[in-house]
Amino acid sequence: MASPIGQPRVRLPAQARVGEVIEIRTLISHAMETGQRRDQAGNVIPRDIIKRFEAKFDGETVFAMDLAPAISANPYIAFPFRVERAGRFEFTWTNEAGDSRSATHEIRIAG
Amino acid sequence: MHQPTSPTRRGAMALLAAGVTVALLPRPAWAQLSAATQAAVDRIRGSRTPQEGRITLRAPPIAENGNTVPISVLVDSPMTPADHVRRIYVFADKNPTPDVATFTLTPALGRAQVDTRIRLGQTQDLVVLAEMSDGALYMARTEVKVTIGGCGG
Amino acid sequence: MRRAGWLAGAGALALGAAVALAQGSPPEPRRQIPNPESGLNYATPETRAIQEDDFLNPAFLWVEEGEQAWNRVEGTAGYSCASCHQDATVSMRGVRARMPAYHPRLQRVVTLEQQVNICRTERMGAPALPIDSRPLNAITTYIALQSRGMPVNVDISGPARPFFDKGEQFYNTRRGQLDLRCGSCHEDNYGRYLRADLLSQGMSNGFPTYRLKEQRVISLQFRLQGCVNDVRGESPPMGGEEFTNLEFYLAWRAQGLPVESPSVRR
Amino acid sequence: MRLAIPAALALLLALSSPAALSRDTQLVPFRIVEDSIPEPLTSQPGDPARGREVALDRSRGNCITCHNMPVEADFQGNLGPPLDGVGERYSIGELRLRIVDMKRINPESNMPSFYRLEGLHGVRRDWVGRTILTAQEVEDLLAYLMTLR
Repeated sequence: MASPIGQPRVRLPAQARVGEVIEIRTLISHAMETGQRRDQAGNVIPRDIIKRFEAKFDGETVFAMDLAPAISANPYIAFPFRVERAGRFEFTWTNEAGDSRSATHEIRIAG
Repeated sequence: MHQPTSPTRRGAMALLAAGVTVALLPRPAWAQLSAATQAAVDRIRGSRTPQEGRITLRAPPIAENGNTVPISVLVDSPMTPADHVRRIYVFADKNPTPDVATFTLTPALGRAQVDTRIRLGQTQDLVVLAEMSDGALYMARTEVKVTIGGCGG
Repeated sequence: MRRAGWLAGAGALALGAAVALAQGSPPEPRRQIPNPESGLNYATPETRAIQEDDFLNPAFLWVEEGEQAWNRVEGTAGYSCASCHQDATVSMRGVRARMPAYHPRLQRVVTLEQQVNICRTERMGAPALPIDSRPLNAITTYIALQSRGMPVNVDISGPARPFFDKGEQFYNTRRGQLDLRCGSCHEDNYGRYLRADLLSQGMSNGFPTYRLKEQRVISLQFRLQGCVNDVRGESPPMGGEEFTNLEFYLAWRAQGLPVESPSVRR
Repeated sequence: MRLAIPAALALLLALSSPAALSRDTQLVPFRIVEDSIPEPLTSQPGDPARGREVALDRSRGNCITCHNMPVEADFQGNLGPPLDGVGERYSIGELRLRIVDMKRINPESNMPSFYRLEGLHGVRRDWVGRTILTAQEVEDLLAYLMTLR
């Protein structure tokens, strides 16, 4: 039984110049249980991880990450993006049970 | 802002600071890998031989706690449709399973860089493979010492 | 009704101070470390970098949860925290810096965690949250953030003093199979290495803290349990009198240091 | 009712004290002469190889946590003096007392007493009635320390 995927945090500028490479930083609340830990009663805590992260820009996948249990709890993922036009980002985190959580952000062209 | 006042501590911090912030490639990428990591690398490379270079792998030489180790991988690439980094693979050579992450990149990024935080079970090498759009493979590795706590428990 | 409660509290506080004056409080004790240093100074550059950037600091996930909880009605009385305290960024400013504090009606020292639970059980008609539980750590982290940068300034005078003294006694008592007092590491040996651990002065100004080892926000008393356990001592319960008095003493040791909550520690 | 409590207590004591006593008496007797314990705690001579393991083992001697040691190991502590040459600086009897109970030499020392049961406060349940090291582990450790010259 996978635990609910927690709150995502995303930081990117609201606007950028054409051609500018911005940094997109993301953080999501999740225990990333490895399946190798035991609780106080000695029972194995079942594995429960975010398995995949995807970033889409106007519907097109621009970046993805497949995560293993070796990613720390509350996964932090940062990557660049070259802004060519205004548009809409959609970030999606999916766990091994297939549940997912998304966040969307708009970016404008400065000036 | 934070001014150290303890001389012992200052010496220690200087030692720590000396090794930090530099990009590291301290050992040949083809030094012996654990069997599990070697198998994972072989699956990716097939008949290709990874080359050295182009990858800047940043990780603390000493991780204060192995459960949260910040890492950054930068690959030298123009990131154009004709010439870009397609994938970055990260392995922890001596973790129970070496897989850490696989990143899929596109020219839309403009720069081939990824940052995340990882778990390292013990002092070991971090191994990174970068696959280019023309199929060329690059490899880098760096050692991260994982601290051992003082209290035996 | 609510206002009457506040007034009664304020009255008792004034009375307590007056009594202390009349009796003549014992002189303020001298600190073993007169110019304390934050544990931040004993962290590696990577750990400091995580603390110094509120986006890199995962404790802000707890801050956001705490902010939501602040405004959420819970319990039989139909109140949220905000019902009484309105805007936390105004009303909670400075609260973390002066906690733990003497509670006149309960006639003992209470921690921030305990004060939240007093509000919940007495005002909101909501159940107390377990000490060091995620929902409680979220609320205290959110409250503590409002005091960030303010100097720790607890009041150990008057009726609070006996509780301070008990905390000091706990601090200085050798315990466990390893027979160590808190100060064995954090006064006698800070700046030295215990295996890979650079011993800090054990200052509490950064709690609640995001601990890299646990990969979550922890409360101070959770950390205290770890320390006692590490010297092979039998730890008192979190939220109990012994750790509460110790937390009060520790706050005084850190007097003047800026509140760093939520800090990041190994 | 009032009577029942002491009775229960007495029963509890009767049940628990023999166990506690027998553990206590597991401490082998030793004689302190000035600042040393001249005679070994056990009849079996100490084994330096096993002693080295004791010194490095986190759950036993864990010497390396506080002392720099002449071994290949990352992250050696520096709360206490380095152990290199310790076998030259002290006689084995002097080292024996320092490991058994350093506080007999310096009550303010932060070095744990590795072979002591009395006078401890608030010991964790799983360690009550047990010394940090067994008598044989003390002898093994000493045999190793005497090789550090």
